Amino acid sequence: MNSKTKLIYGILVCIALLMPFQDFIYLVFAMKVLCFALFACAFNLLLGFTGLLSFGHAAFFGTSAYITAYFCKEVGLSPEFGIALGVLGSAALGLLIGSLAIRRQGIYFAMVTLALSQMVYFLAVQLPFTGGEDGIQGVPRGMLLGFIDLKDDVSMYYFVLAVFLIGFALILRTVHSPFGQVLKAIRENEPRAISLGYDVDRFKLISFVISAALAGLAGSLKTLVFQLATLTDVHWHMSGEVVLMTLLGGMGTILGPVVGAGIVVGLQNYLANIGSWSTIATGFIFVICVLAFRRGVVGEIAHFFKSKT
Amino acid sequence: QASKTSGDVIKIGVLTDLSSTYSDLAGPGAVIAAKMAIADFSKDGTVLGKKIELLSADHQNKADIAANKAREWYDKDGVDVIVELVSTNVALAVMEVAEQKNKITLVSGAASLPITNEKCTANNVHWTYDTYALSNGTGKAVVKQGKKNWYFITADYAFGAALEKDATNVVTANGGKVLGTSKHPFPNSDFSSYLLKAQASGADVVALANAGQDTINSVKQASEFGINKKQTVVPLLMFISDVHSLGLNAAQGMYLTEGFYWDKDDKTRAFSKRFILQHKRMPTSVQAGVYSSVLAYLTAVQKAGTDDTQAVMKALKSTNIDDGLFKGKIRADGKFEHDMYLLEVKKPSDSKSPWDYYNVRAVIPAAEATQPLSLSRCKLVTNK
Amino acid sequence: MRLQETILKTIGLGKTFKGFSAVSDVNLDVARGSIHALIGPNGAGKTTCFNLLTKFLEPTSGQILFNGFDITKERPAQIARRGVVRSFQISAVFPHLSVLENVRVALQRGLGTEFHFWKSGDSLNVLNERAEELLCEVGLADFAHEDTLNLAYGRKRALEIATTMAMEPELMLLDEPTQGMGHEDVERVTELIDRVAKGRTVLMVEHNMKVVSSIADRITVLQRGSVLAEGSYQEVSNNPLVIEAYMGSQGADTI
Amino acid sequence: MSTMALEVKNLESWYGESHILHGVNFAVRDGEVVTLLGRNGAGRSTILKTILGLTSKRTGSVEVYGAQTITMPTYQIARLGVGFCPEERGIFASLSTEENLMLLPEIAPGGMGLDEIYEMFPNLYERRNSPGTRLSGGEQQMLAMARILRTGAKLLLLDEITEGLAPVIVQKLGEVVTSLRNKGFTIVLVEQNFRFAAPLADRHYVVEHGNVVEVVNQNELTEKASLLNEYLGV
Amino acid sequence: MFELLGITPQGLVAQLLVGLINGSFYAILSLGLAIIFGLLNIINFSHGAQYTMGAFVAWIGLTQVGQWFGFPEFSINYWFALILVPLVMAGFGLILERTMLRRLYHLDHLYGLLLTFGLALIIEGMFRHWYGISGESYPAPEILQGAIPLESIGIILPKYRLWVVVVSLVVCFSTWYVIERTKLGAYLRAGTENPKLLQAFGINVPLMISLAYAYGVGLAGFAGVLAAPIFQVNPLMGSNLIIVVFAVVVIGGMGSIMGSILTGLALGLIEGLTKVFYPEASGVVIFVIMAIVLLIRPAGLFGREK
Ligand SMILES: Nc1ncnc2c1ncn2[C@@H]1O[C@H](COP(=O)(O)OP(=O)(O)OP(=O)(O)O)[C@@H](O)[C@H]1O
Ligand SMILES: Nc1ncnc2c1ncn2[C@@H]1O[C@H](COP(=O)(O)OP(=O)(O)OP(=O)(O)O)[C@@H](O)[C@H]1O
Ligand SMILES: [Mg+2]
Ligand SMILES: [Mg+2]
Repeated sequence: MNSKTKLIYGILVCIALLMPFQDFIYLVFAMKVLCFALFACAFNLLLGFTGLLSFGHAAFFGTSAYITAYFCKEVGLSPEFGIALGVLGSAALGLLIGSLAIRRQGIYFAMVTLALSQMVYFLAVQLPFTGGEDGIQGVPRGMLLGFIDLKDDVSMYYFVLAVFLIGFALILRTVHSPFGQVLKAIRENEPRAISLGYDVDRFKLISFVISAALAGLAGSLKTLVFQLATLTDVHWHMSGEVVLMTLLGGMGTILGPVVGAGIVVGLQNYLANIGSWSTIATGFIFVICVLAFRRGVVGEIAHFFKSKT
Repeated sequence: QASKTSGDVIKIGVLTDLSSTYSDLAGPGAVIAAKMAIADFSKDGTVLGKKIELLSADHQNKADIAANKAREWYDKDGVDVIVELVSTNVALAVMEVAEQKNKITLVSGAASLPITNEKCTANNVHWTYDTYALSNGTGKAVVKQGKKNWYFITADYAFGAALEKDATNVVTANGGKVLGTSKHPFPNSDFSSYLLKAQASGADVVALANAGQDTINSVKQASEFGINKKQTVVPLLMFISDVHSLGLNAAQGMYLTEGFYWDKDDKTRAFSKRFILQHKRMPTSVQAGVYSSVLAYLTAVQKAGTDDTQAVMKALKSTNIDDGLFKGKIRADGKFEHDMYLLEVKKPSDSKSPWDYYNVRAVIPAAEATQPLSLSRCKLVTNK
Repeated sequence: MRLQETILKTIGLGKTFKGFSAVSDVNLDVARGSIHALIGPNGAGKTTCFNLLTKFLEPTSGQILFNGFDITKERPAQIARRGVVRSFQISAVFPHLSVLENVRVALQRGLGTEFHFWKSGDSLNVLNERAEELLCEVGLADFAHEDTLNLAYGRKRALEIATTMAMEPELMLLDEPTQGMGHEDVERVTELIDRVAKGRTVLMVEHNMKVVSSIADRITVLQRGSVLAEGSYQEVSNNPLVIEAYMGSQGADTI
Repeated sequence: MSTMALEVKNLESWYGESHILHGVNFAVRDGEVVTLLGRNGAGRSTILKTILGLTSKRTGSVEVYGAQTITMPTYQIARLGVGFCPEERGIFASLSTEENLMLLPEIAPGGMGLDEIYEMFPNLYERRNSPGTRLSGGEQQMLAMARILRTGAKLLLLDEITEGLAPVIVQKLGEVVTSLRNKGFTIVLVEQNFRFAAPLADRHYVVEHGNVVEVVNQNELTEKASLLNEYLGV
Repeated sequence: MFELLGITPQGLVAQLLVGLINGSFYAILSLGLAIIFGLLNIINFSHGAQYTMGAFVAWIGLTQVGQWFGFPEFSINYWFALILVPLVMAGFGLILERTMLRRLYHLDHLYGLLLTFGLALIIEGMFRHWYGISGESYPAPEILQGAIPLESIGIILPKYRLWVVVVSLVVCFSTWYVIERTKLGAYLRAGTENPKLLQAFGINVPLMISLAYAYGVGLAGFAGVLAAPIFQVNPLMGSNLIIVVFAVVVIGGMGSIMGSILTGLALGLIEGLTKVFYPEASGVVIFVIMAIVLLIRPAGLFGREK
């Protein structure tokens, strides 16, 4: 990482830390953005850095959301354990879905993940503990580590921020690690990577599970922020949304998904008042992005500076 | 971050489905209804000398979006009351937030009984209708006509199940029998398989425990398969907007229950004529409910002399409501108890003018259309 | 492990594709330390043989012994880790990695940190020196930081050899390593192969008889999936069957 | 014959932002065989692709049988009677060998028949029903060559056709090219294999850094051998 | 009477017929998708919206056009719509292809998917804005109204649905014939793989691609007209269907023409049976099948393995 990027990260973290001291951006909105940013980053690890397009990531997001909601509400676990169980659940699901899906490539991979996540959706509709289409509502945020009351939005915010930063740092590290280097090689030329002695499936599976676990982490956080888990979280629209966030921000860039999440969540929020026009406007934004800013926001900016130097 | 007091304005938020499945029965029309209520309440748009402000937003039928918006409204914008809230999961999510923030919700569009039952809150009123009223109204009337054998086509989610359960209770209590049920995924477009099963079951009544598009398509296809000729198709939840888009040809002869019909009397007609000028469509019962709830809220604020939540709720629950559209009382569990109407869809030949769709067959008195308090599982009632 | 004369041995190796037998009953004996060439007309089954040896294809019949172990049942990556590394007939590089990184990916396996997703990428810099050395050897030193995508074809081939060598393979399988190269490059690569073959074994497919004649110790000629002849260059090139099936009337000298 | 089959003037060409050809000039008369020689990366393949408009941008002038093609779409250039055998072969994986052969539309009368082609390349006959990319490297090369002979194209752009072929086949291809030449085809040959190309061509163009830097006529081969050696390392 | 899991054999036949009807919609929609994917390498996410649009255009022709131009009597009836709407939609497709999709061919599938997703949102949003969400009714033409009572098997079969099955089978199989049994098919497949090279052989690939997209969109519009009298013409009718149709295409084998037709029909039947025996699962059964098929035969039932 060069000093310039370090500077950018520093500034961003400062802004994030100062967020509660302003009135312009609503804090819960900021939390939502952070949750989805983490989700999109986790997804990007798979798409941007492993070359696997999963069209079923909502399954992980939603499963973990439900698990956390269930254990925090019905069992009364404290939030840290609720989250831990959620992440474990989504990682386990990731292992299961991943080991089936990585046997296939490209568009087929996308479709297998879609199919399997539709089954998860089906389960979410049918299983009794998920509360059907009402979902699990009124999940208590609880006391973090027994003494930090998360009911307060400010402490909740800092908790979400901390978790996000940890998740983000993990992804950043993974991408640049020796492991990440091999992932990149696999994405570029799989047979060659095999002939160099790399057990390609193991790599794909590990990155799939990491991605699933982090997506789950995002889902659990979201559950605590909004205090609910619903079918929206496991619906294929959610899987689609995370693809959009990633592409909009710039896939294969580190900050892209964060920016993309901000844009999509922001659009949903601020276009909400104009009814059907919001759908139309969203549509136009995608069309324009694809036709004119294909690298995504962050990708375009990076490209601009690169071509200038 | 301390929630701000509402300051010098009274803010009313219409949180509704502006763009998806339920936008015709609630949606922009609900916003218009709320505006009309404010205008009717005071010429200069004030209460207690404070300005009344209206906000609206689209919740897209997603609980998380709704909860997010509700929080933001209550925390940041100082909204005092949120109205409409079609779709049960949305209503429950927002009620939860409102309870935490000690603010008010007035639910009009959502249908599930649990809203004033096991999920009830002290700051909520369920205004227009619920699954109990629907199934009691239509169910009882149809069984009493001697159509005792029922077959259900039910949307496979909590609302559908609740509706089916309530209706089943009514049917069996009145000596009828349920022959079978087909659960269909939500949403669904082709119902022919279920309809054929219903047909094969030989039931007198094919009851539709679903809503919106699903109901419309079920009715339409039932008439295509000629099912409505031999069996009675009963949509348990249907609005005038649905009948309008179905057309009388397919819808004729069906019984349904609503809390409001524009052509019921002079007062409803007067309101509706004004409404259609602005919205190009007649009001649905949900939209009428929004009008009524906003008007009642403002009246209660006036009466309480403050916008303090507890005071306003107290005023609301202690006033008899009669605004020309709805007439009744709000009970302790938050249910607005009022009469419902059993309606029959007219034959095309009987329809004299646009939107002339129903004959009012019976008035279901409030007591019958509402679950008795003795059966309630609402914490506000059981604790007493 | 006891050193054996024969490093790779196949017994009755065969492969059929939907009834078409591409390789049948091939018995290879590759001697340790030698450069062994596999030649034969197009479609004879040379690449298929390679694919079988590295398990990119599943043999229909036969056995593969490497250092006396039966590796017939092992997976491609496992075989690579045993020290059998191949290059591809159609150039196989990682296009969006830099040239240096291409080589480093191969070297990285030696560190044993390939699954360490929590480790910093800087931990790989220790490999740079060795990677540059290898690039020097194939004449790509000047391109180390170029995106591989932008290399001309011949250079990609050279890079591939460097990457293969980085694996320190005991047995290198090269599929037409000089294909598509200019004359200078061919000579340089020939020399290179000769040099790196010291201390290891090379099995290569090659159509360029000049290369074969100058460095191959032993040659196996395949035709229609089975062995037509085997021996030194002299023996093989004078074999009338081989001349008819492969070398052509002009013989080797003109090519 | 003296009509021009191909005349390239001041041709420049780009792949994306990289500028590859810098003003190439050469001309081929009807019935001639010429080669483009050069080191790897000199730009020979790019010349062929640019003639057909397959690079992202090109300027200058390319006349095919007298028609200016610089603004034409690729398919129209091909219809002027150009056959192209690309260096990466470009066999279609989803088509069988025979479908690959039959795919190309006839753009002029006088193409070879299927029998004639199979006779020339018996391997292809044997594998005619297997998917195109299941062929061995050499078989694919034969197929790529064979399919343009069917179309009746008279100007053939052949990129490294001997690459990866067994010596017998190379020899055979030499005969094929000679016979094509005798039949009046015009051929631009990009070759690495100088020995293959030398006896076939009327003229050799040496390409370096995206420019034609030297022209060597058939009869000057011996004189200019050292020069060629310098350029190509032959 | 002999009953199997609570259903009579007659009932079963009726249910199979109903399944076949849905299957023909799947077939005709997935056929269009398969053609577009096969040739343009684009996953046409707006296929559903284009189907919706077909239905709306037909409805507009029937009820609105006359009013727009001040001749309330004038309307375009079903039979004209059946021909006119696909043409209009094809023209629409042509414009989309020429102005937008064209720029994406050299890119990953993903971008095509995203662009068409955006288009779908726009189209849906527009109709939603203009005509509301509950949709409009479109009556079946006179002679296809009513039903044929099949007394022998104890059910009533609407005439219109029979017509749908017949006409969509005809369209599907003639499309198949043209694509697979003429040289066009070979061009299409080759064009998918390497359009540039195919151009170098003298084929007007850009035109071929435009026409293929237009044809695919036309098919979607055609399905829309067919569907209008059965379902409510509403802005979301396509988006609910599209994801299932994707599954159909994948199961059949991406880009395989015959595959998408046969799979469409078969899955209609299977889904129909699921609705009878285990209705809760009817929404997921196709995805279960998809997962299984992809794991066993990755290229799909009729796809060519790479
Ligand atoms: N996957 C496959 N399916 C069907 N046939 C195949 C497959 N792979 C190879 N073949 C056939 O097997 C034969 C041998 O192919 P192989 O690639 O091994 O030849 P080769 O000796 O390497 O030839 P070349 O020198 O031309 O590369 C060829 O006829 C080829 O068509
Ligand atoms: N698609 C491409 N994008 C960018 N640059 C390219 C592309 N193809 C080739 N080049 C560059 O253009 C130059 C000329 O390449 P070209 O393929 O024409 O060379 P050549 O003379 O045919 O050599 P070779 O023997 O390697 O085939 C090289 O520097 C190469 O790196
Ligand atoms: Mg080979
Ligand atoms: Mg070249």
